[in-house]
Amino acid sequence: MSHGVYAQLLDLACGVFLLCAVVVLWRRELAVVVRVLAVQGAALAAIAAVLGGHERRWGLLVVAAGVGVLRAGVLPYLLRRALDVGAVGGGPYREDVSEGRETRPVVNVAASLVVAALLVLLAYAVARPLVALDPTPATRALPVGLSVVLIGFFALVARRRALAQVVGFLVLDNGITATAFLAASGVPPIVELGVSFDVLLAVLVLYVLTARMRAAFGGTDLDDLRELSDR
Amino acid sequence: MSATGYVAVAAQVAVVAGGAPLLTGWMRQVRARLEGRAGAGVVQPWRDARKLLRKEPVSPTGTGPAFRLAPLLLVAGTAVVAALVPLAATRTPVSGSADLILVVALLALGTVALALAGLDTGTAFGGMGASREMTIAALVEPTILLAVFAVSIPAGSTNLPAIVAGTIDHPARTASPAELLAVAALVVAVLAETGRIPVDNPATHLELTMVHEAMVLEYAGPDLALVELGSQMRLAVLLGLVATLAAPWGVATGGSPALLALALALLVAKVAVLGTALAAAEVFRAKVRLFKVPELLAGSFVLALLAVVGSYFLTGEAGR
Amino acid sequence: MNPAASALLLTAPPAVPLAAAALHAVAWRRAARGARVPGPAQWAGLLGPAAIVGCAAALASYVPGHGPVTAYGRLLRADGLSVWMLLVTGAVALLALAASPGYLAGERAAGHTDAAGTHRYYTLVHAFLAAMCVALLAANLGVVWVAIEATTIVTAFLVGHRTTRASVEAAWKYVVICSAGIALAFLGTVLIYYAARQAGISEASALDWPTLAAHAGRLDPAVTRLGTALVVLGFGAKAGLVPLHAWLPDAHSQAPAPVSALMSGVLLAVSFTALLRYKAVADTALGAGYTRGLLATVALVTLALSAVLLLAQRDYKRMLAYSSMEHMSVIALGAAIGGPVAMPAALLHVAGHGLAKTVAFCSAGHILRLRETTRVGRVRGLLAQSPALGAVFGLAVVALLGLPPFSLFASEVGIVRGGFTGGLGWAVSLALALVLFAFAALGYRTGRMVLGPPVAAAGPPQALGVTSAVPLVAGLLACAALGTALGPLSHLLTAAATTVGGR
Amino acid sequence: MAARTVHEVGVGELPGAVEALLDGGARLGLVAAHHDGEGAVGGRAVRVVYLFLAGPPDLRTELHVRLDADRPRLPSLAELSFPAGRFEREMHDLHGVEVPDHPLPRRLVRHFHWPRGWYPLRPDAGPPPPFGEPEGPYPFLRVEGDGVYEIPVGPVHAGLIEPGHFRFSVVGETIIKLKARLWFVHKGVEKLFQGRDVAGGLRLAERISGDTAVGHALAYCLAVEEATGTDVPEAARQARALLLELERVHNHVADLGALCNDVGHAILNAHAQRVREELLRLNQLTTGHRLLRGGVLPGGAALRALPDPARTAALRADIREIAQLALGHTTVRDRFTGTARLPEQAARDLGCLGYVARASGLTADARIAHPFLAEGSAPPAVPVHTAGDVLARFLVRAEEIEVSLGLIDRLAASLGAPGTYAVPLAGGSGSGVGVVEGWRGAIATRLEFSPDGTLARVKPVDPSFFNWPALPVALKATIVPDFPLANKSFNLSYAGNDL
Repeated sequence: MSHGVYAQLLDLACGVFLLCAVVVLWRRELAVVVRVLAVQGAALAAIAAVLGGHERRWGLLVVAAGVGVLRAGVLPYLLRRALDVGAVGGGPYREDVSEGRETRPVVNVAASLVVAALLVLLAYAVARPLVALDPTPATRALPVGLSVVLIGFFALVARRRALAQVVGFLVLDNGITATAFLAASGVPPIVELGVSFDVLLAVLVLYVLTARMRAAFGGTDLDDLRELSDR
Repeated sequence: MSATGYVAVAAQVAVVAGGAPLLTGWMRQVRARLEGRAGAGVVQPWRDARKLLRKEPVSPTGTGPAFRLAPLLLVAGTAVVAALVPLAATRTPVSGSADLILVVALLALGTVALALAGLDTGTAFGGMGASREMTIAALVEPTILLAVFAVSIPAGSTNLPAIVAGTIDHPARTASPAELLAVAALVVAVLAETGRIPVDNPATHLELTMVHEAMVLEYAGPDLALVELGSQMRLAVLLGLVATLAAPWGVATGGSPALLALALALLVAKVAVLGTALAAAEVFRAKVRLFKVPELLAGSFVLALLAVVGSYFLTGEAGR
Repeated sequence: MNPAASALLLTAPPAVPLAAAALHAVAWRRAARGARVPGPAQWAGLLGPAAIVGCAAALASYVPGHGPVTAYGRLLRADGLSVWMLLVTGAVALLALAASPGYLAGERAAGHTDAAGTHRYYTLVHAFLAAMCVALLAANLGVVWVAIEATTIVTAFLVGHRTTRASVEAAWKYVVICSAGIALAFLGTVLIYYAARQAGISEASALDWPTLAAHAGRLDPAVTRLGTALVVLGFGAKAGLVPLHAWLPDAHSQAPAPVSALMSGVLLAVSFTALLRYKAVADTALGAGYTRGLLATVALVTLALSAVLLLAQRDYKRMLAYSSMEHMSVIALGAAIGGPVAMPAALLHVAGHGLAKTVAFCSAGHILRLRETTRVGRVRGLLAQSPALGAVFGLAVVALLGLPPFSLFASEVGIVRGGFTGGLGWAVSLALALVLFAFAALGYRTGRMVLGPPVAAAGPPQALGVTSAVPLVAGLLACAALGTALGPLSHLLTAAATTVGGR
Repeated sequence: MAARTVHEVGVGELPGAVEALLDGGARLGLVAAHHDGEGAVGGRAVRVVYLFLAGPPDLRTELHVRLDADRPRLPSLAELSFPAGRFEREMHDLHGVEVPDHPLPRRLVRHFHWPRGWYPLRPDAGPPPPFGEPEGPYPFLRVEGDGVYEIPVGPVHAGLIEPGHFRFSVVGETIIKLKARLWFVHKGVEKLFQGRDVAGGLRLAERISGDTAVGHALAYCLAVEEATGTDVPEAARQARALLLELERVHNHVADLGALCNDVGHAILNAHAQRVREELLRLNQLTTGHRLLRGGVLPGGAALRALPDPARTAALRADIREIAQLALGHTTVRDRFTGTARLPEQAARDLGCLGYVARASGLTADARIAHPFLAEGSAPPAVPVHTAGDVLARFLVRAEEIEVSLGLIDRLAASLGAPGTYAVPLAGGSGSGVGVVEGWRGAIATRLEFSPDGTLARVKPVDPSFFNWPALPVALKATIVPDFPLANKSFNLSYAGNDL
């Protein structure tokens, strides 16, 4: 792979990766958000694959394939199922789709987009020493990874639907994995394996808890979680 | 500066002024066909203009010069933009002044003139339309500025012909994430600026939902014809700008008349394709709630910002 | 030590609980089809902690004199810190698992759980223990992270063991906040890995702690600074330090009493241990000032917050939870001070707090069963109704208040001394004032619970059963013994402190 | 058909009697004033008839109050029932009946330029005197406050809709008060009925509101048949029910499309209007008229053809697809959801009818409350939603179409073959009441015959009369650009209201 094409492909994958994070904040329909998450997973796998192809490290290509399967396939599939379970209504028309929509996020969409913009700038500032350490096409894209981490964290805080929080968590995690790939072509395989397994289990746990939450609260609006407090 | 340069400028303005109503007619026709209607034909906007021009000019009582001047300002400003933007040729007598900030300012001038005219009528609708238009414009103009600025970073200049010429020399730039994000942001901004769905519904007759139409509700006769022409030209110029930035191939960088002719033909083709895509997309989109418009525009603003930031922190070498 | 012995000693602590978890998992599936819980199976659960304590004791006799023990190509590694923490974990787990049969019998009698639930409980608790042991013994920081995240996943269903609203809420907050928080720690780890790779350390050993610690001086300071801050934030979340502490009171008040004890007594400390390892790396790379400032700030803010919340607390399980935050911040302050006085004191504080908090939480479980309320105001006159329980709970809180003869007195004195000599006198003074607040709040509320005439709805007097009482009393005795004399453990403690810069 | 009970009450007893009826669950269906001459049973008087309806079981109760013919004065019932207050204002404007204690004694029907003291429905009214002597100004209530401004809209609107004037008081884009002024198309329908024969009355009834030809014609015919004592065969009743559902379907489909159009989704509108056109052609086949005129006859009904089940099935699939596409479109759904919410209590207090009421959680449906078919032919289920927003009104319509198409199939199968099912009217000449669930809601028509067999007095009430006041209530706190959408979701008739 020539250097120019490599840099171009890497930038493209990073661009899509970052764009997906912004779109997650932009859109309210959870079904769309979950699809976007799958695209982001694919972009993450593409980043790993491009790096692997460039450095001729075939192990990285295998990792990329694994990451793709987990983050573009399995995890979105799980979320999708949790979403479908939450869909209610009989007859030809569905009346209540509030479960599938982030109707009242804690921070409204326009404001959260502005926050996302600020977070990207913050990430750019924070990542400067990281880039300065070893400026290559991959490390130059490090702010993308950090931006996605910050945006994911923000989505986690600013969203009210349980599933939207899970999506925020996964965006955060995607961002960390991307940072690992961009900074050092990924952590050692054993750690990567453990991390992926942990993430999968965490999402499974949250999936089960979502079902329990529906049973106990009749919905997944996290504003209903007011049982425990210091009063 | 060769004579072709002058010819190019004149041709650009002529094509925009003459073709803009046809573009609108074409888009309406595409829409009608997709909806299963026969449609009024591509030249209908010209027929409308002819009809309006024959009518007696009427101004509402109590309106001042702002009302009368606004259509002229709108058309003149847009015509200047059409001359400046390197739609067909990059080397023209005015290319030195074709600064992106000037272009955006000229476009904003037209918007402000119409909004003032809307206020000048003193009617509730004019004021309502003006207030909505300014709300949208306040969000759109920075987005356009930022998006074009992002495109200008690789070129190292805010001069539009320089940007376009640079992109023609380095075609890889068009596939860089920064450029893609900028074009995406620009498209949303253009939709809002020209009052298309999902921001405004150009086909509506319902006074209370309108934005652009509410402002110009009091216009009649030749004034209305000018306003319509001005809006149509804005649409054409902005689509032309998007086409030129996203796919600059064919824009004449040299001085040959044959190349210029080819460039004009390509421009028409590119804009027609964009118009078709826009009209087709409109058929399947609905207008968002007015209060959701800022959400949409904030999104496009962030895209534009990401484009700027991206062109700094992604390698930046891709297009260089 | 020969390779086989070291492999055995390092494998057994995670492997035995893991095997127990597997056996219970099988029994759980059978119990779902109607099998009963055999009584001895529950006491067999003590084998896991016993193995941990045994291995830790064997290692404790060897490591201080001979240096770290490794196995499996240095994948597992035991140094002074690991061994000390393993000992604490084993001891607390021993108490918690000894208290479990009594707790579960009560739950079954009240109809909250059944045979399958019992096996599920043991499966998860043993898996929890195994994960903590891996976190302590793994040499690779990435694996440490994986193991600590695994504790979150395993304990999620222990926190949410009842499907009530409060329980689901606590479990959700626990998983989301801890997973997200600890994800930041992973980001920090990634950054340090990046710095290490740039410093020329090979991919295989760039996350290997001894290698990293040895070559820490070569790490890029700017990257390490960012990474360390993220790690403090992330593992701090799991250790109950601000700003990501919000899960702690909810999870601790909703989990079963022995699990609360394990989480509060050791999990917080295990996570803090991981933090200490990064601190050692960062101190070499950046000088001690950076982590000291970071940790001292976090500790003081946590301390202030927990003191304020303790003052306003009306729920005794949440009260104990905030007391855990208070003690974690004391430990964090000790670690921030560092040095030969404060660092061992902080580690001793871990042990003392672990033992005392276990006793407190387990007895709180008994109180909950007796009075069926978690409100402080409705649990008056405990001593009159059940003298043994009242006494144990009271003494556990006395230990937590840091009064002699319990070890927390000694360790707090050590931290204060270290602080004044180590140049953090202002922080220690501030901390002392805040601890005094917490002391007053905790003491006042516990006094109201234990003393006085019983409330009208208290029911008849009840004696604490022998099986329930033994682990509680043993815990108090151990805590008191630690406070009186360390004996052979003092070598280990010194070795542990030395590992992470307590020189 | 249910019997109608008539109680003569004195002016003083009226409020008590009305309160008892309302408390018993009845709703005020209609109020009509009659000017009895010397030859009438009770002598010369202004006789005001209050019709109360309840059901199921079908209950119709009339209260008759006699007032002094020269100075008719009524106690106001506006405190008991909001619609009663509106009927009283209407009576005041048209009959000159005074209601001294009315809480809102402003003009309703006659605009301010109508001459003072001229009441068109009085027998001695004569031709209208020249306009131009206004009865004083008729100001709108001004909302004052920081940043409040007014938007006057209409009576002439962009687009081909009927005239009505709306005065919005707005802050920013949020409506804080809306005042609607109607009766720009007051045609004097009630007056036109007087003196016609039965057939002439039918032609007028079909034209009260062009989109509700069957509903008004049927209510009129039912009233005629009750007055004359005619018993209509079951087949004719089934044919009438079928026509009623056909009318419902084509109107609802048009509304579904129009609602999509108002959020700028033109292609769904294009398809909805295509389906509507197919339905209109089906109407043409069935009755010979695209809007179903001529189908309902006094004493029966006439069908030229029956709808083919295959065709209705295809239409049902088409409509369902359109509605599902609309509901699946996130922007459309977002615009519909939560817009112009009419709370259930408000709908109940205002006496709302039809889909407006059913979208706000009320189960009112005259097909069940006042059936004219034999037992068991009522619709299987009345779709009810509780949200009261545009989405709920959209969903009620979409679901009603399903129900109606099912009914059409069932009735067509039961009829077997097209034909004219009519019996000659019997000779009686008294008074009659017809209640029909038109597509907008329950239509009530009450008529009385003269001794010579012509129509003495016909009072039709379109559901729009009840539903119009709900629109401003629902629009409170809605934003201005959502008004057309909200208005379309109510889709009230101007002509049926203005009479």
